[in-house]
Amino acid sequence: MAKYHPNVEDYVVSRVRALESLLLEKGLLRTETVDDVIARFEKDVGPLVGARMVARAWLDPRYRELLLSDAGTAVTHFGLPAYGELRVVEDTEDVHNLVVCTLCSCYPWPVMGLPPVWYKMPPYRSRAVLEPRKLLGEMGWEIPEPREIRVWDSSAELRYMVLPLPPPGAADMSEDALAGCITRDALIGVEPVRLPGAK
Amino acid sequence: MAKYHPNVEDYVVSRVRALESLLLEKGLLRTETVDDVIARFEKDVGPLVGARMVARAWLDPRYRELLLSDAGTAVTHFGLPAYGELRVVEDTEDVHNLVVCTLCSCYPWPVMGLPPVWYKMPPYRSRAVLEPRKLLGEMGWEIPEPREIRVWDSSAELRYMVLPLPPPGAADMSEDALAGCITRDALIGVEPVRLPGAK
Amino acid sequence: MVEGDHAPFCHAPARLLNLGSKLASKYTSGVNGVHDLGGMHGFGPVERSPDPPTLVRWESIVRAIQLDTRAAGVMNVDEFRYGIERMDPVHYLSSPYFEHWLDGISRVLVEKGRITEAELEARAASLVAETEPPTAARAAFKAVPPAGFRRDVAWAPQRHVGDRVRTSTASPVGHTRMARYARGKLGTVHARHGAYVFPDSSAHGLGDDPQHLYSVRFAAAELWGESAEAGTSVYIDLWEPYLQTA
Amino acid sequence: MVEGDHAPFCHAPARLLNLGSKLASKYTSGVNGVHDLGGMHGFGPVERSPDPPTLVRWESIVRAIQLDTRAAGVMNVDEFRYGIERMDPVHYLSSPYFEHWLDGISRVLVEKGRITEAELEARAASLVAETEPPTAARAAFKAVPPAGFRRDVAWAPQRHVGDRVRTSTASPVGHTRMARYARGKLGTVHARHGAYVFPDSSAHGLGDDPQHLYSVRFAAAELWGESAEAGTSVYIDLWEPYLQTA
Repeated sequence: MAKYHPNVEDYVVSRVRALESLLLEKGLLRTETVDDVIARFEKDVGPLVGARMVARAWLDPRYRELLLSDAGTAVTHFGLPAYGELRVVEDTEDVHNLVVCTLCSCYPWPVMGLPPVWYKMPPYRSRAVLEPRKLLGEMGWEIPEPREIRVWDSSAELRYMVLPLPPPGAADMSEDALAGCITRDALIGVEPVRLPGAK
Repeated sequence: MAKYHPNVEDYVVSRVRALESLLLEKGLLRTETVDDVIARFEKDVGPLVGARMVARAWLDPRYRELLLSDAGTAVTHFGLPAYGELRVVEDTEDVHNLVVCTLCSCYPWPVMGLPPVWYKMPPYRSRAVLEPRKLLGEMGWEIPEPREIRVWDSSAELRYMVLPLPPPGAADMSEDALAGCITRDALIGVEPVRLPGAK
Repeated sequence: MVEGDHAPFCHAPARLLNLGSKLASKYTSGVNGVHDLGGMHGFGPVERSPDPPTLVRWESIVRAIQLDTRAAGVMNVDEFRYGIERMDPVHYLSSPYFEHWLDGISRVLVEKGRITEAELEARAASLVAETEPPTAARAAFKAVPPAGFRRDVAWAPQRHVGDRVRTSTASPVGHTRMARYARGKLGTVHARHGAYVFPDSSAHGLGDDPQHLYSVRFAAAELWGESAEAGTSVYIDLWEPYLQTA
Repeated sequence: MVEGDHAPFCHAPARLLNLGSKLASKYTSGVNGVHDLGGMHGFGPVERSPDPPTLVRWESIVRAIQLDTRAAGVMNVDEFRYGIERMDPVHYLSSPYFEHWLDGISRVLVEKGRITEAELEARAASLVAETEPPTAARAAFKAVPPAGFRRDVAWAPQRHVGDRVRTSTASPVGHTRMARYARGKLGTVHARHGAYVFPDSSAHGLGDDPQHLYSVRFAAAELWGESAEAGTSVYIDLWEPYLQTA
């Protein structure tokens, strides 16, 4: 069968397999769905369309406007179905944005792929709303006052993505090259976008 | 050596013995203190002086007055040193009192002996302040409205004990006989005092 | 649970317990559960890994089950979340993320009578013993039309952008998305999102009960008093029933 | 801690970890820790035992250590409590009560330089291996005069019985006795207790800093909104710095 992670107890794996087997029988699960998840997420999918949307917004003012006013439609430019729940929040010299889900781990999977593990764990979920500046500093990004920090707690079905500030030199690069520099963590708001070779 | 509880890991016991051994050497622990705790608490000590104070208060109106106005002095009638932090809260037909410590497990050891295990655990500590009436009902004591329930959260060094309502027939009994019926749980406020044979 | 002063307060690691008894717990949880982590202290630093996130096989299967039980109309997202929130608190804090999903999904499916604990136990045992029965016939999967979360309602939102609002102080038993750290606090309506399915209803089988949803801004000083970091604020999406006129 | 999407959020049971690293944690906790349990949901029923509480040997030793380190003036009660509050949250919720004491006491003694983690480890190992060294000479125990908690202060309490007060909304890092569930709430002064050692100072080696202490009554509806039980109230002992004029 599949390779299971060695750290996870046999107990959990046996329950998962039992549930899978029962739900297949009962017509509540499709093998195609399982295969599709495996194909999409058992390798690194990166930040996906999110990175491309940000790169385009940096280069194309009209797309930027669409992204900020109607992100749900902006995703369709990259072949995805409309995603009406998506909201994009814009970083400026005066404001930085940070996304969290304190109650569970809501995250815009369709445009940002799998959430990082730390995003789902208690340290981030507990501290992001209480001490965002200190937390970002510990994570390697010092954001001094008076730059404001806005934290977006995804408590409903809306999903938030940060439009980061473009790094110096971004205007001279291609959309593809830029998209390759935009990390998942930058779209959550815990690190700036850096070009290769930049410090 | 001593008999250790079989459910507690060797790890914990080895750390306790190591700490004991080090502190004895460093002059920060006395064997007499260890022996004294063992002698007092490795058998059931019951609710101790607390039960006797309540029994006397039921039979002696002047002692009752002292207990409610100056519990710290009232304990000295039973040979204990003055206990200025003790407060006794009085049940009436209209008011019932309940004691908890939500932040740790503060409890008047000198007059009530060892706290029950449930008193120190999350279910009681979390629920006593939020839903005392429902909790008492689950614990077997229905207290219908309009009787008020006052919960005392021991957040400082003051310690609370409940003076329960005397059961019917208490006036005809001796102080000793009454004291034998007064449980630790009644002094915390989670059960009424019942005489033997009473339902 | 064992008792006695020494037998202690000793949650056995939840995964060593009988899964069935956990699932069938009659004790409900509310928003004041350990899942409601905003503002908690003591969990230490965020530790990032250089490795990109990927799923392993059992996690993929759990994710697929979550997608398909939802697609089949068997379990909505609020029921799913409420299933997770009723985990044993120690289990919640000490188990991997997708084990939360497994536990929550199993609980809801048992409650809804889609599986029984006994058949789950039996199937797991037969798989472990490799005495898996010959594959039974499979019922056909029937998807329900996806409905999303947004709803059209006939009434206008009661709050306007810029309105001052105070959040509810209630500590409801059951599922809610009114986080504890923002309860009873003054905020300002930042945006109106339209009407959305109301989790406090939807999680309990009481229907969509759509309500207007708002983005509400809270100054950090309102949330955390003198512990607040200067120049920070939190935006939270809140349904109209959570809000009162300030 | 291991990372990667599958390696998870997997606190190993804290007691399997190196004790030293736990004790030396540079991450502090505040009152928003898991120890602050008032009003939490999800912990299930209270389970009473017919057996009376008694201590077993290791618990007696821990209790004696707590008494004597206090009598020796090495660790006050607020330092002791703050030691416990900095336990790993999962460890706190899953370990017996007197293991909390052991963990908290050990942490404070290491911080104060009274023991080192290395000597504690070494002594435990030698006891386990039964290679205990010949009993070293014992230093004499020196008790300090017990000071109690009440203090005389020159100033009068600022609040009077019957005053309406609002509690602080701060979420301080460090030790405090202002429970989360009562933060930012309106109450009425029920009694004045006199001045007492202030835990927010005493726990951090900053001296007694005595402050007037009050019993403050909170109607359940103020604490829990529409979730409140009718005809119930909570009385909490609070120091003057926690209170503002309502």
